[in-house]
Amino acid sequence: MDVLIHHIIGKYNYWLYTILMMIGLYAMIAKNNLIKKLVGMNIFQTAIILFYVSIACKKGATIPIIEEHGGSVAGHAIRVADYINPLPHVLMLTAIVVSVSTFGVALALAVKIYQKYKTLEEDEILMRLRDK
Amino acid sequence: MKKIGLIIVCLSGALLLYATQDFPRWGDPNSPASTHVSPRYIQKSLEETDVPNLVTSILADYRGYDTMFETTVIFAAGLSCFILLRAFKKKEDDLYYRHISTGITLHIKGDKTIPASSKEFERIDTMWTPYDLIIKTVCRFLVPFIQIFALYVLAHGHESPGGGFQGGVIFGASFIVIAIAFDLRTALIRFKEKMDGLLSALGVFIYAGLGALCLLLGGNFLNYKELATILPMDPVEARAYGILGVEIGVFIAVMAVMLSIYVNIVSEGRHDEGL
Amino acid sequence: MEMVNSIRPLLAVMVSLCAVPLIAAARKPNVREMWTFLAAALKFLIVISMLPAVLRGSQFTYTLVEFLPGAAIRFKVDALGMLFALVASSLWIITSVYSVGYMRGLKEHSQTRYFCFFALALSATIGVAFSANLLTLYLFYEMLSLATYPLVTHHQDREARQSGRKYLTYILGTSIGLVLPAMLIIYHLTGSLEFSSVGLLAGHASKGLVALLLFMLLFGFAKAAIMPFHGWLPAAMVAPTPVSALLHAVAVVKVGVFSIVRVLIGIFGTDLLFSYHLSTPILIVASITILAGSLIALSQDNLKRLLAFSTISQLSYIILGVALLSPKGMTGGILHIAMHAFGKITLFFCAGAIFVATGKKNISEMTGIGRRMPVTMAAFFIASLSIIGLPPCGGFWSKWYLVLGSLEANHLSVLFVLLFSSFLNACYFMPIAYRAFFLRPEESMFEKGVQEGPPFCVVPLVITALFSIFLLFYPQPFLDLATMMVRSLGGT
Amino acid sequence: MTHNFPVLIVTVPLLSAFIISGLSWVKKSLCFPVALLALGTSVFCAIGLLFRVLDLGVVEYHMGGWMPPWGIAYRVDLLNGLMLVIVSLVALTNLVATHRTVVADFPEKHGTFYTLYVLFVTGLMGISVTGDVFNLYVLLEITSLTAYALIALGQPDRAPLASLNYVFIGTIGACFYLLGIGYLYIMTGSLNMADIASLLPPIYHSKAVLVAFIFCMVGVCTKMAFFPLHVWLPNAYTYAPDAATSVIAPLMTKVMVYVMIRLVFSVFLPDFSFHVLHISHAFVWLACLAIVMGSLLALSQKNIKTMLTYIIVSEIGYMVGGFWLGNRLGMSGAILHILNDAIMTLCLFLAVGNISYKIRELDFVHLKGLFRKMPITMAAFVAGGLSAIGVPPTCGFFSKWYLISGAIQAGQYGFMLALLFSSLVNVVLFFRIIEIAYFEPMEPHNDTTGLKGSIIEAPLTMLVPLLIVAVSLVVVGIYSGDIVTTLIAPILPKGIG
Repeated sequence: MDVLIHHIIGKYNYWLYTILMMIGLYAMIAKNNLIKKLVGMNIFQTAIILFYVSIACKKGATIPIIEEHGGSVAGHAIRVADYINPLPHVLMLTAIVVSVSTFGVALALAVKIYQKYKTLEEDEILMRLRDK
Repeated sequence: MKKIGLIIVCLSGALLLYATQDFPRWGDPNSPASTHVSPRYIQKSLEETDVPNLVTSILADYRGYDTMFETTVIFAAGLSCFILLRAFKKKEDDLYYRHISTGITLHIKGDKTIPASSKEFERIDTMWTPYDLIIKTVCRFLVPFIQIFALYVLAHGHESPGGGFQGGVIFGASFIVIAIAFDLRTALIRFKEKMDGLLSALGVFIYAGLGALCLLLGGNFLNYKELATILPMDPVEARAYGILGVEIGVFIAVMAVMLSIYVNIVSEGRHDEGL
Repeated sequence: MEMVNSIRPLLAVMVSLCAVPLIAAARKPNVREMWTFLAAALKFLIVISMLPAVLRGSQFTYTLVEFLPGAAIRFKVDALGMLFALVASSLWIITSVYSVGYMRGLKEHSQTRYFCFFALALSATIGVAFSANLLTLYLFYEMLSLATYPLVTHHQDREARQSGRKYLTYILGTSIGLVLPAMLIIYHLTGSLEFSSVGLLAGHASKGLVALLLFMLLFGFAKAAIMPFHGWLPAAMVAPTPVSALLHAVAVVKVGVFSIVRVLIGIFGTDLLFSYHLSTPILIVASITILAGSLIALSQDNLKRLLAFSTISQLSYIILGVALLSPKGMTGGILHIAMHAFGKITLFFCAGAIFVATGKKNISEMTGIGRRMPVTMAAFFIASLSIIGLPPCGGFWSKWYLVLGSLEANHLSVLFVLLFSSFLNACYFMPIAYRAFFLRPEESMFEKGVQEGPPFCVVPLVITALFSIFLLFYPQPFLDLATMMVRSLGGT
Repeated sequence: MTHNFPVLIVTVPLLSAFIISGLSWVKKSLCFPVALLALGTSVFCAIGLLFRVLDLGVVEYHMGGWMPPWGIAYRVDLLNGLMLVIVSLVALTNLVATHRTVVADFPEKHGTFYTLYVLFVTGLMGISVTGDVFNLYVLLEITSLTAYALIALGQPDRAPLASLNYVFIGTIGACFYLLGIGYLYIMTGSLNMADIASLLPPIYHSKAVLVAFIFCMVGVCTKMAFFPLHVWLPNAYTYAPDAATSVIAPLMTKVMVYVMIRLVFSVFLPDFSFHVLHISHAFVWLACLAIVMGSLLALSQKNIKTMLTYIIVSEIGYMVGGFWLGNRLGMSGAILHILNDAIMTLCLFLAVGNISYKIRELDFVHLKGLFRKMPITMAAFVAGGLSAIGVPPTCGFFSKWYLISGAIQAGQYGFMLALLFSSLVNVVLFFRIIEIAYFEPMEPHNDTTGLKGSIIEAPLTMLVPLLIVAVSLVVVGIYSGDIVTTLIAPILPKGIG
């Protein structure tokens, strides 16, 4: 039990993101409304972004913008421990853009579907297709 | 489906959590992620690129190639929305006009129109929204400030959080604000569709073109150092300016694509009315 | 043994392949047929140009591409391949002549397509004959299956569709389902697929595996129509008669049997079959096919179907002969490839000529036809004798050697099968001749007066019939080739 | 110039995509020539690069001049080179072959269509050449995004829904992949493939690496439509416009198979994938299932395009199963089949494209008498079908040869039987179509006026590429031995038996 609590508290960021991810994934698979599915997709992607950003964190470090600007950098070395890891942030900037783009295209598709079927409930659409 | 979904979700969640046992604790400064590749960025970035904002320098320089494709993703999304939705045929519904001085609404059936240049009538959307002076006026005041701020975010990306993406989004939002406060047509008069399309391509082209320019100057793709041969500055400074150059490209592309996606989705591709 | 690296085997294969576009592009029928004849003649010349050297004991080889060690597209001309190629290429010329007469006589549609695929099929046949390994053989075997499909289904009606379906199911199903895995297993076991005179598998596989492979290959080459994989052959009789002739005498079934013979000799090796006592099951299967085929043939009224069942039974003679594993028996089996070809093609030509001239397909409608078409029916009679194995026809030789072989191998039951089957052959062929010639004129179903088929049809069948007789007196090329082949195995 | 080939392959089409997009507003008629020029350059560079790799061994290219693992690096070996050639050639051929269809189907938007097309190809080539796991993700998204759009342009009733379905499943796949590389990043701190590979061996037994592997594989398998994750594929490919199907179907799934191979060879290393984990058998059995189910589902279809999509599902099983056999023969077969299947699928879909250009309908009942009407197209279709069946000397036979040999060597007779089963089913599938096109409508034979229903063959710009592809089926087949020894054998790691 102790180990488990230690495990949960020490790495709570992973637990949080996993739960968020599960919510998103569940919505994508199980929801009937296409827009709800899209929202689930967004939650899913956000969870991953959260996961990455949490990797970047270092205890006692600040945002990755070098403070002493202009001075001779060679003189006093920049301490790595002072700044959080910038790489995951960069990656997630990309991932955010990707998720926005996917969302945009998916919305456009949803609009197309709505134009055709006048509904966004998946079962109704499938029923209509079957009737044909 | 729901049960299957639940099983899949639980399974993947359990797997992901199972793996966390071997992870370093949260915020551990000695984790591999913090000790293997990233220290070099923190220590050398300022020296090598003259950009204190590490996210910017990695985004646009060390991993600039990723970012180029990231911009391309946005561009592709804009194009996708365009090609999927854009309908060049005019809507054949009825039109609504408002007599400006009296506020009377006219409903014109069939394909007759009142010329857009008419000073007495203005066209309103089918889903009629009341004329609101306050919102429009505030919007008029706000838009220049939003745009200035967007440019600031772009220009100051080297020193503080910001950059092309953020600036572009804000700039694009300023047009969306116009579209919401007035109507879509007003926004489209200020920002023509053709210009929008050309700008989005131009933005990404600037990015990739800059990379190709470095190639032509004899270096590797996106190696801004080579720009020093045509610009009066040393290689490190050239990198900083190269980063600025691509950020401007990103800015233009993101701005144009934002607007294009918005317009196409809200008007279902007809570009006459919507939200 | 002298090996000669020569492009001639490839040329022999390519001649008819190259002729295909020419035939397809020809605008006038006469030009089209000129290309066919030219290709056929050229092919025959190339084949025969290799004959003297092969008879002297040398072999021609040519490697096209090697795509894995031991698995190349390679040609080799040895005695067995030469024998088969000789039969096929000489009969192609005659069949072409006949085809022209038949197709024009009946005003068939899509004659260009017909001649194209005919040439393609011949290419594949020669390819099989000259293949040096199992891979090449398989390649041309499949090519032949596909090239003959449009020929079998030439009429494009419902019946043709059914038969075509049956044809492909049997032929492609077995070759993909049985031959391909067997070939790959062999390759995995031995690292090679080359046919050798001592067999490839010796020392590489256990008895059970060898037996399994044997049956995969024996039944896999379903073109040989060994029961129970014979169903396609009677069905394929819907094809135009020259195609049936080609199928039976020149290309398809002979390719099946030839492949089995090749595999038995070149892959398994006579020693291996002997030491594992695997010849007995082959003999049993072949005997059943012989007797059952003959018995079914007895009950047929459609002349072409009767010939089909006769073919099924005759093919197994060849396998039976080789499976006897005695030199005389093998000689007889291999010789039967040639002898049966000349006999059977004559019979089909006759059936076709009757159809062209009178439109009759069933034997019961042919009463008295001998008076109407004396030349055709005389040829038919001669060919029947050849199939039964009676002098004065070449068929006698192969039967003779088979009988000797069964005695040599001490398989008296096989001897009985051979004799009984010959009796059955006589039982179903002789009544036809009797019905044609010896019934009283008033029973005849035909008007008086001789009216043969078109000369393009009659001349070829006369030639083949004469050839059958000629082979009795001069079987040398074929007999020499067969004995050479058997001698090269070292004998058991 | 030659040392810039790796990056030119990707950036030339990328830059020209933007030019095409601009031109689509200014002068539409120039869009196609620019696309042609761009992809032509890519083909040139790809072939040049392949020869360079053959000469010099692995070619490296560092983006922005930054050394890996800090910058993004390309590390081009023969496998990359081969993939690049396949992708660029298929894309170029299809571009030429479908020009008329595109202009006919999208009169106002064909400039945008070509932009998306070129971007799609750019993404695929980027995936094929990159040496960075995150860069691969970004390119994957470009490819997917453009594919979503291209597919949704098809049949207006069904395509958007099919595409949206693809969006959902594709996003899950991509996100799983992203999670997988996130886990790798936590454990190693690197994103460069070679660097990760060098850091992984000490932590092979870590749970995180195992989960990272699983998630990467599930993600990639989703994208490549490996059974049972294939549900998006049939609808998406069936309802897509013909010009898009014939580039997406041959390339998308095959490139994803490449990604799987690349991950195993260069990131997780074969040692881990085959020896530390004992999952190769599971993969092979799943592949058998994929092959059998794909074939059976294909049997129940009545539309030629849907049928072909299910054949793709079963072909994916060939490649995945062959690869996970874990021996040289099987792997050679799998990689060879990437090439062969790309050509084969291209041939079939181009033929189908021609048919639908003329006939408009693709249900079996509409194919009657097609041999008379479109003899050349049908001949090419038959050639493609024979390759799918595996008849020598078409290339399909030779990859099947390697795959079955590999299966025998590995003792996986189930896989061998699955392959044979699928071949036999393919016989039924293709000859069913051939029968309809050849025999129907039933006519009395002896009909000398057999030229009823005059020829309505597709235009030459569509026929010539189709014929080239059909001929290359045989040419590649004949030279498959050389392809394997010179191109594929050096790719396989030494440890593979």
